[in-house]
Formats: sequence, structure tokens, C-alpha cells
Amino acid sequence: MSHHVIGSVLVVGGGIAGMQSALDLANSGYYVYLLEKSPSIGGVMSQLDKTFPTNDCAM
Amino acid sequence: MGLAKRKAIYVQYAQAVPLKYTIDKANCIYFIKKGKCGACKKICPTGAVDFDQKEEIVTLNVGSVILSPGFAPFDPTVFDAYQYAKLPNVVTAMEFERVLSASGPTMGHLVRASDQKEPKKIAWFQCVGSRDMNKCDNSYCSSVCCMYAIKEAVIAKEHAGKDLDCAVFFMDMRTHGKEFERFYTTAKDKHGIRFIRCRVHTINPVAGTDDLEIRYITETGELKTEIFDQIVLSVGLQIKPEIAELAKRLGIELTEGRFCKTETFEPVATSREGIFVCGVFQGPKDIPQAVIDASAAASAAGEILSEARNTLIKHKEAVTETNITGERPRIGVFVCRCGINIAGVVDVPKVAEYAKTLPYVEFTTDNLYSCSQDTQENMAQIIKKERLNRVVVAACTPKTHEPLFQETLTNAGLNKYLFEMANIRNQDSWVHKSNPELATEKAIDLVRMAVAKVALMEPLKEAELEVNQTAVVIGGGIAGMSAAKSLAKQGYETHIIEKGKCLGGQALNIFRTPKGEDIAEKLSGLVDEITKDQKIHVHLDSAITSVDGFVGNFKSTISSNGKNDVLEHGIAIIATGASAFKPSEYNYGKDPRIMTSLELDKKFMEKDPSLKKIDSAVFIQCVGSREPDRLYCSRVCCTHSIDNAIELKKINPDMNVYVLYRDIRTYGEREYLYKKARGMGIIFIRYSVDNKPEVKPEGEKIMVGVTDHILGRRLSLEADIVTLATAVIPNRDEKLANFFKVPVNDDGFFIERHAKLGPSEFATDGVFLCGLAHYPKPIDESIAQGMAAASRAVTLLARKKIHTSGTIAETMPAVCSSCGVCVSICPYSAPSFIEETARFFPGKAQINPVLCKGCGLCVASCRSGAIRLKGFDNDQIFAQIYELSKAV
Amino acid sequence: MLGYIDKIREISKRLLDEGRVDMVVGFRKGSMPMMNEPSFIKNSGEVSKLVWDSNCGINLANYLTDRKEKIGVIAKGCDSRNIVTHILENKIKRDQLVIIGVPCKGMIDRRLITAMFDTEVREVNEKGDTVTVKGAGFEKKLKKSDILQDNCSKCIHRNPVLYDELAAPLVEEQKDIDRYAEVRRIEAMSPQEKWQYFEDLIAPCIRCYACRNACPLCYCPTCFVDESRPQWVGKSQDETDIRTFHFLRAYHCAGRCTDCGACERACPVGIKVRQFTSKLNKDCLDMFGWEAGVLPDQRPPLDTFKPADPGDFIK
Amino acid sequence: MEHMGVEPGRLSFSWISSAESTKFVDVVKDVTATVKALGPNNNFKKAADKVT
Repeated sequence: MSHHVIGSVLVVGGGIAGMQSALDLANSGYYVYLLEKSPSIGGVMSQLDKTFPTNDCAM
Repeated sequence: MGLAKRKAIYVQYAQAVPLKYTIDKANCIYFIKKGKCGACKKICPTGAVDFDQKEEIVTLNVGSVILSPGFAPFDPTVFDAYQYAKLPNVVTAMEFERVLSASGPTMGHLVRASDQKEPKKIAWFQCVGSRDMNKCDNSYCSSVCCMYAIKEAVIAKEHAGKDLDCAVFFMDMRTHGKEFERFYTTAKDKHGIRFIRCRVHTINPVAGTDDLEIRYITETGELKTEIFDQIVLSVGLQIKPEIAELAKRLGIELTEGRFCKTETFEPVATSREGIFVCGVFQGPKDIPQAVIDASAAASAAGEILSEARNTLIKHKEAVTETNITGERPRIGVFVCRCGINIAGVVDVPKVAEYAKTLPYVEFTTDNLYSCSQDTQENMAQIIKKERLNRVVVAACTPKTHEPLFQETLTNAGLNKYLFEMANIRNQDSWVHKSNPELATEKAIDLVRMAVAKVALMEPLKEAELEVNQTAVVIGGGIAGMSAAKSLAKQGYETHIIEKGKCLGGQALNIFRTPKGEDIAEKLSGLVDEITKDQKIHVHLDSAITSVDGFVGNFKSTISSNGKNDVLEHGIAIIATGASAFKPSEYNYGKDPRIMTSLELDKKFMEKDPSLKKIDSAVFIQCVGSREPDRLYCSRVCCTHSIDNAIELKKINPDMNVYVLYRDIRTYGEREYLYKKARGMGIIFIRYSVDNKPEVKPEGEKIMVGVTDHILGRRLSLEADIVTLATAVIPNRDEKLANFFKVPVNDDGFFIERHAKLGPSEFATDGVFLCGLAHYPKPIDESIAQGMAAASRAVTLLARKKIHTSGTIAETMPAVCSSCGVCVSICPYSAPSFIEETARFFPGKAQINPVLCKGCGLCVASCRSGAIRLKGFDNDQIFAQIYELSKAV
Repeated sequence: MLGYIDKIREISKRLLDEGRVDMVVGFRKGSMPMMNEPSFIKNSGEVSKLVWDSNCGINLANYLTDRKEKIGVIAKGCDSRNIVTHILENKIKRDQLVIIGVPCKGMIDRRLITAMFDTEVREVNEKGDTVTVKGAGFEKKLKKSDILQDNCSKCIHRNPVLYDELAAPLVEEQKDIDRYAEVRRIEAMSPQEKWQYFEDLIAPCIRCYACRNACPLCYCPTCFVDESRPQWVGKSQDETDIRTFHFLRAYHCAGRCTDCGACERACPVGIKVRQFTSKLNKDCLDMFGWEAGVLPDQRPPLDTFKPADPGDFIK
Repeated sequence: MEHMGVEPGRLSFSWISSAESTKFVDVVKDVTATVKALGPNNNFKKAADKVT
């Protein structure tokens, strides 16, 4: 059976994990659909004040 | 989150991407009262409000799906005893994050909700909605709450000052991440945060005040009553019901905790082929682990789609660059209003008008939003029409927007470095809101400086480099092999350099995974696959003896059995692993019955018959870990010992099994094992680091003395075997670190690019990291990181060509005095001396544009003034300073 | 000290005859008393020109910069330290050099002696620790230790740190010397007093750059004072420009200066220019335990970074 | 600089990460206040520009 492989990926969820997957795939030569329910991406991490250990702003 | 009022049209948060307003349909007058109001539509200057948008159903055909639907913080309303919904000063940790945040409802000012009073005493309650089968059915550990509670307590003290009293009430302190244990220790010792091992039952409001009273039992058994101003509930992570529902629709199996079910050796594969998972849906985890999984999932998708790579992506058409050499500067100045962000304070037309009077300025205008698509296109048209050869945009910060405007220049056929931004928003209109006149003056000064600088700008070239498509993986353990496998499946020639005689690394010494998979069997399958793969070349008994070159073009010498080979490769993955600590305490080495965890595993693997004869077994945790000179948690040992304890109990159910521990750290769904062990009658006894157990062989038995904290007395246990859960010690490799110019921390682990966002790569381009060399971790996490490192590497390999920055240092050999300070001081080894035999400027310094990062260290240290940083040249900086001095 | 001459000549002759060096850099008698000049001897017949006495204060390392031939060089303690710095800074290669080490007991201060007499000093001779000064109608014997150059009187590196041949047995180093009393005196002043002190110090400066030219460390192809794009320092006689010049010259010597005194010796108007550099020398010693040119295989502190470096100045 | 008679406080070094906005503001306020208190530095002006 010859099967046709589609060079695109659907990423469900635009939090830190979804964004990282999408970036990696897009930079590796795949077309990416990033699906996010809320009006902006970033997920829970964007609500955090600072993150350990760099105490960098989570933004 | 209900902490503050929000309008019906809002931006989710100040730095949201995309930074666009959205209408809250449930609260908008237009939607509630069919067609009334609509003021926003009338007032919007760009006509962006459209009430008639409809939901659209789009069907997508894709090759693979990655699920990263995230989690919801546990809702503690169900806990009557904590009265979360009733008491305003009982908040969740997420709400507390917002209070601490500078962009939050209180602008980062620490006040409690009921009366806006600054709290003097705050308590954190751990495990709210985690490790709990009574009030909710989340019996897993959420993995992240201990660490975030400590972080919040430390930051709260930073905000409110030393006098703030912070207390964390916990069951086990689980700081098992990289550098976490050190943070916990400083929080305790330096910041004076109180840690109290107790699960508090009830919160009572103090009548007549907004304060909260709690009662708890101290470790010595004393009942105490304490009043706090505010209580933070460290809520756990859980999967939303609609996600579980979605999984069901997709035919994906879930675990007991409603997380996506995965296998140890395929940590991001769901039970359905082609669908991968990452983030908290895969299991409760913190940010770096989510980032690792995310890259691993991308890699897994890439493995199955590699033949269709580059089939659907679109390439931008390149615009030919206009040659402006010798032209008189023709500067265009675009002043941005940023809606009312700038124009509300700064007199934008006045600034634009002023810019017209500056030398070489041929065109000025103001834009409503310079960053919007149509303005961008318009700007490109103007650049072409007015034959501009330098551009200044006075707007927001170059940190976020410079690349965008540079792209506009490129699209207009102009070298992207013929550009300068004046930050009249973040550094002007935002901070001088109350003083519009001075703000306008400052904007004028900033524009004048930018114009002076850009006039001296020259087009800069970016070096283009071919990326060698071969990969090298150093270390043939589980992480290294996973990385190699993933790279090979995505079509890249890969070399594994292993110093030992066979592949497998530490996994060879481990009996089984906590999920019950047989490691030896899985491992030999993997080794087999690696050896058979045509694209993978395994070099055993080998080591790297030198490395030349840089990202895309490394040249490494590999010595195997006395033979030296030179290998050219584009990227390198460091997976040099770690090994088990051999202790000198607890009489280890003096009696064969006192062994390390791996030695016990060996007995299991060999099916040692002596195991059946054991009546009593003792496990001692944290041997060599979490001690002053090795201040990190080895992460794997709690789960490993508990699993081995269970195995012993299975071999002989009458056996007495004791686990002596400091904190049990069975994070995530490993918690179930801990619960199971307790159910099987395995006895857990806690000890403290300043009162360690004593182990003495006495005749037939080994006597283990330990102080039981609950009973408050010294116990004496008779054991047939004692297993020491010893620390994971990295295979410290300073030489390799030096070859690739990558850093190593005090403990000997490699330091990644960014603790949160770049866990599987180094700051040095083209060098990646995975496995135990990064930090102790179990097999599933090692495999995920191996795949993640491969994924990060592929993003580089796939580009085939890379461009370096144009903003780099350059020497002027005629002025160079060859003193060598730049060669000595550069952290990237970019400067070197021109060969003595060269025709021009022998012995003078030169800078390799590929290695240079443009940090400017050499420029500052050159006594002869022979180095210039392109784009920040001396005369440009001086020009700016002269222009600035006109303002005074 | 005069006894050194024979040994120096003998070594130089041997090196030239054996072809181990193409030339020897040393001193010859100057046309005026107390003004010995550098001399480049290229054949062994000329070695008799070489001299050695307490007037050889010029730093011969200054003549090695960017030379390609093989050189024999006479080196006092301070010269040898500058040679070490030169090797580190890639100005000359170690294997080009045969260093003829001369343990030194200090050089005499020409300016101090001239100032003692109303008329011209015509002849200066020394024997042991006694220096005899003759002029029209006077003759006076002086104790050498009373008329040493300031830097020599405070020197703790009289013996060469690096040498291939030795012209005399090593001498005893001076101990318990307080080298930085003067620096501390200035440190104790108020900002206004400090400013005034340096104002007075540089008042006579004519910006002839003799200090720079005499300094073995100043070898840049284009000196910052000569740069015009960008112009780091104005070319005028304005006191701010003069001060900037002295500031920056001193900073360029930070961690490299051996306190050889060449700058001060060269100044035609007698400015104590070492006041600028000795503060930086003291700081380098206090902060990094560093003295320039003592360790032949270590980069100076300002070329390197170590996590333990002092950072108190960063707030 | 201080050794040569520039008052302490005119020169300041600080290590501030791009995330430490509050620290940056504090340091800038601090330095401005110190320099304002010291008044104009007449010493380092060209003779021609000196305010007398």
C-alpha cells in the first residue's frame, strides 16, 4: 500500500509545551496548525509572576 | 480570576501574543441586549470591531497531531474546611501569583483582598487537590507545588521586606528539580521561611477581623494555634473534564489520574498511532520538563513525517538589495502614535515636524500603528518612492519590534542594518505620563540621536554558512541512543561516541521501570535497532580528543583503540551520563549485605536465590544526596527504592521491609507506588540529616538504629540486607566542556541554555544536551530529553544554511598592536592572530565573524582602539552623545 | 657596579661571535654626564662601547617592540619585567632573546643632583656607594642611597625575573619598603584636595608625550591621543585635555606598569607622572595580588575574568 | 576616578538584568539624586565653558 504522508501537524493547545512543539516543527520544515481556545497564546505560564531559578519574568 | 474588575473588551494581559483586544461575549451589552450599545464599533479608528463574526468549522488534513491541552488549577471550593469561597483572604497560589505580578491587579503590591492591608503573616498549605483521596480523587502528586510555594514565599518576602512571616505547611518537601534543593535550603536558612510538616485540617475566621486561625500539631506532637493574615492554598494540577472527554473521542487511553497514558520507552506517544502528547496532559510536571516533552513530541512527529518534510511550507521571495554605496544619506523618520499609547502623552506631529529639520532627513510622517500590516506595506512603498537609504522608527522597544521593521527594510530592498529605533514609548510616554511637554522634548532628543546614529550606518553583511548535515552524539546511554535514533529516523547521518565497550549506559544496571517494564528486554531492542540502522555509526571504546570549528562546521578528532579519526559534523549532542555514588558511610564495602540500589537490582536481574531467604530488609534514602557538599536531590531514588521494596515484599510477603527517608519524593503518578507500598505493609520511617541512621553488622544480622520522629524514640531494626539509595554523580568532563565551550555547575552537571526554556541545549550554538549529564532523571525523562535534543538539533540541521549576525566586531589591522588582549578575553574564541606567513598584516588580530556574538568585550578592552563593533561604531556612539549634549 | 662592565662586554662579545644574536642592546656613554644612551652593538669589535653605571635608567625593553632579529638585551629588574610583559603581549618572542640579567642597586636621579648645585655639573663618577660630582669650582661626594631615583629607592625587584646570562651575582632585595605611602596620602584627601593636587601636578605639562614615548608599554601603532575619528581627547592645552591624557595613559598601563620610572625620567618639566600609575599598581596588588611582569606565564588580571574577582564596585 | 578628585557618586556601576525593572528604576533614581546633590562638575569643563 502506498500511503501519502502529509507534511503538516496539528498542535492542540498554545501553552508553553504547545508553543515549543510548534516552533520546533515549523523550524524543521513542517506546516503547523496551532489551536488555542483563548484569545492569546502563552497558557498558564504567562500568568506566573516570576519563574525559578532565574527569577526571570515569566513573560 | 475575579481579583479585579475587567471591562467587556480586554487584552488578556499586557504582553499577550497577539496583543489584540477581544470582546467578552458573556458580559458585552451588545450581545446581552441584542444590538444595543455598539459604542466600540463607532469609536474604533481602524474599524476592527465586527459583531458579526461567526464560528467557522475548518477541516484540516494533517500528518500528525500533538496534544498539549494543558491543565486547570485545582478548584478548592469543594473543601469545606478551607472555606475558600467564603473567606476572601484564603486564595489559591495562582491568585497569589497575580498579586505578586507587577502587571497584576495590585501592580505587584502585596496586599490582602479583604481590606487591602499589607499582610504580616502568610501561610501556604501544600497538597491541596493532590495526594488526596478523601476530598477529591487526585491521589497523584502534582510535582510543582512545593517549589512554587517556596518561590512565592521568597518573592513575597522580597516585596514586603524581611519582617513578613512566611510558613509553609507540607507533608513531604518535594524539591526534586535542578537547583531546587539549593533554593529550598536558602529559603529556610537565609530567608527564614518556616517549614512545618503538618497537614492543617481547618481554617477558622477570627471573629471581628479578617484574620484566619489555624490549629496544627508540631513534629514534637504539640498542638499549636496560630493566626495568619492570609492563607495561600497550593493547589494541584488536574486535567479538565472536557479534555478527558476529547481524549475519549480520539480513542486515547488515560491513566488513573486522567492523564494521557504513555510507556516509559515511548514517553510522548499516546495509545493511538500518530498522535503525540506533551505538557501536563502527559503527567504533572514543571516548565522545563514540559519544554523537553514538547520538543520530544515534535521529534516524534518529525520521525513519522520526515519524507514529507518541506512539502507544505512556504518560502518568502527574496527582494534584491539595493546598493547604496557612495550615496548621500536619505533618512526617513516614522513616528508612531501607537494608538494613544504614545500620542496620548507625546505631541507626535510636533516630533515628526521637528525631525524634518534634521540633517539628511528627506521624509517624515507619523503612523497610527507602525507595526500593523498595512502600515508596514505602506512604509516599504515610501522607502522605494522616496529612495530612502536610512530609516528611523520612533516607536516602542527594539527588543520586540526591531526584527519586524528590519523585515520591512528588507522587503523594500534595503539592507536591514540601515535602521535605528528610538524608544519613545516604553522609555518615554509610559514613564512620563504626567509630564507631556517634557516627554515630547525627550522624544525629540531621542529622535535626534537616532538620526545622528543612523546617518553613519553602513550596510552590514551577514555571513552565510552551510550546515554540515552530520550529527555526533557523545555517550551511548539511553538518552544518547534515543537522540541518535530520532536523528537517524529524520534522515541524518549520526555518529555515537561511547567510551565503554557496549551501548546502554546506566540502564544496563537497572532491573525494571516503576511502570513494571523489563528494562533489559526493552534496552536490547533499542540497541538492536541502533546497530541495524544504516544511518547510525557506533564508535565504541572511543573518546573525543579535540574539537575545532563551530556551529554547522565542527571538526572533531575521535580516538578509538589508539586510532585517530577526524569527523566533520554540524551539531553535537552531549549525553555523557552519570554514575552511582559509592558511599563511605553506613559501613558500605565492609559487608556484602550492605549494598547500593544498583547492586540490589543486579540480584533481581540474576534472580539471586538468597533474596528468598531474607526476613528483614532496610532501605536508606538520600545517601550522598541533599547534603551540604552535594546539595541536590537525585530524583530517581525514592521511586526506585519503593519499587524494589515492593519487589522484595512480592518475593516474600512476610518480609519486614523498612524505608528510612527524609522526604518521599514520588512525584507525579509515581505517588501510586508509594501508596501501594504502604498498603503492602512496608514501613516508612523518617530521619533527619543531623540524626542519621546507624548501620552495624552484628553477627547474623545487621543492626540499623534510627530515631523515629513520630514515636520520638530510638528504634533498632534487625536487617538481613541494607540497601543504600546513593546519589547520582555526573561523569564530570571538564575537557569535553572545554572543547565545546559549555559550562558545568558546581555539582558537575552541564548548564543548559536556559533553566526553563532551553533545557536541552547549550548557549553555544549547535551543541545540545540530554540525559543524566543534565540532571538526574528516570528513563522516560532521559528518553524524552534525548528526543528533545534531537528535535532542537533538527531545527538547525533543517535550515541547511545559517546566517550570522551583522552586528559583530571587526579589527582594523593597521591600528592593531598584536597585544593579544582580545584573544585572551573573548568568551567565544572569535579573535585570533593572522598567520605570520600571511601576505597582509601578519601577526595582527582578526575576528572570525561566525564565532563573534557582538558582545563588545574585545572592543572595550582594546587599548589601541583597533576593534570596532559594527552597528555600534565609536563614531556612531559619539554622534549620539554629541546630539544628546545639545539637549542639556 | 662598575665591575659589571667587563662581564657585560665579555658576554656580549661571546654572543655576537657565536652568532647567537644579531645585536646587543645596551648602554653607551652619553655626551653629557648622567645621560647614558641606548646603544645597538652589531659586531663584537664594538663591545667596548658598552658601559654600566648608575645612569642606565632608560628602559631597554622599549627598543624590542616588533623587532624580528635575534637580540641580546641588558636587563635590570624592571627591564626584565617589561620584557616579560612584552613576551605576553606578543611584542617579541622569547626565543628571539638572550637576556643578559643585571642585578641592580638603583639608578641615580639626575634631576636631584643638578638641583643641588647652582652651576653646571660637568662630571659624575662613582665608586662603590659613593658618587663624586664635579663642576666648575666644586667637587662633592654624595652617598648613592641619598640620590636614588624615587622608584629605585622603593624597588623590590632589583634582580631580573627572567634571564639567560647573569652579569653579576644576584643582589639582596630591599625589604620592608613602604612603596605606596604617597598613594595613601592622596587617598586620604578630600575630593577637592585631590583635584587640586593633580591640577597642580600637571600644571607644567606641555603635552610633549615624552612620558609616553619613553614608556615600553606604549607601542600602539596609533596612540589614542593621535586618533581623530573618534577624537578621544582634544589636542588643546586645556587642562581637561591634559588631565584626560594623563588619566587614560595611566589606565592603559594598569596591570602592566612595572614602575620602571622611564616616564618620570623622560619628563622635561619634571612632573611626577608616576603619581597616576602607582595608584593603579597599588590597586592591582590589593585587588588581584598582581605585580606586572613577575609571572612569565600568566595573563594580566585585566585580560581575564575569574568568578572570585572583586566586584564591590558594582552596586 | 575618585583618586583623581572626581567626587564619589559621579561614577556608578550596577548589574541589572533586563527583568529587574524595579531595580533599574531604583538605581537610576539613586544615581540622579546623588549627582544632583553634588551639583554640576565644574572641574571637568573646558576653560572656555566654565561657569564662573
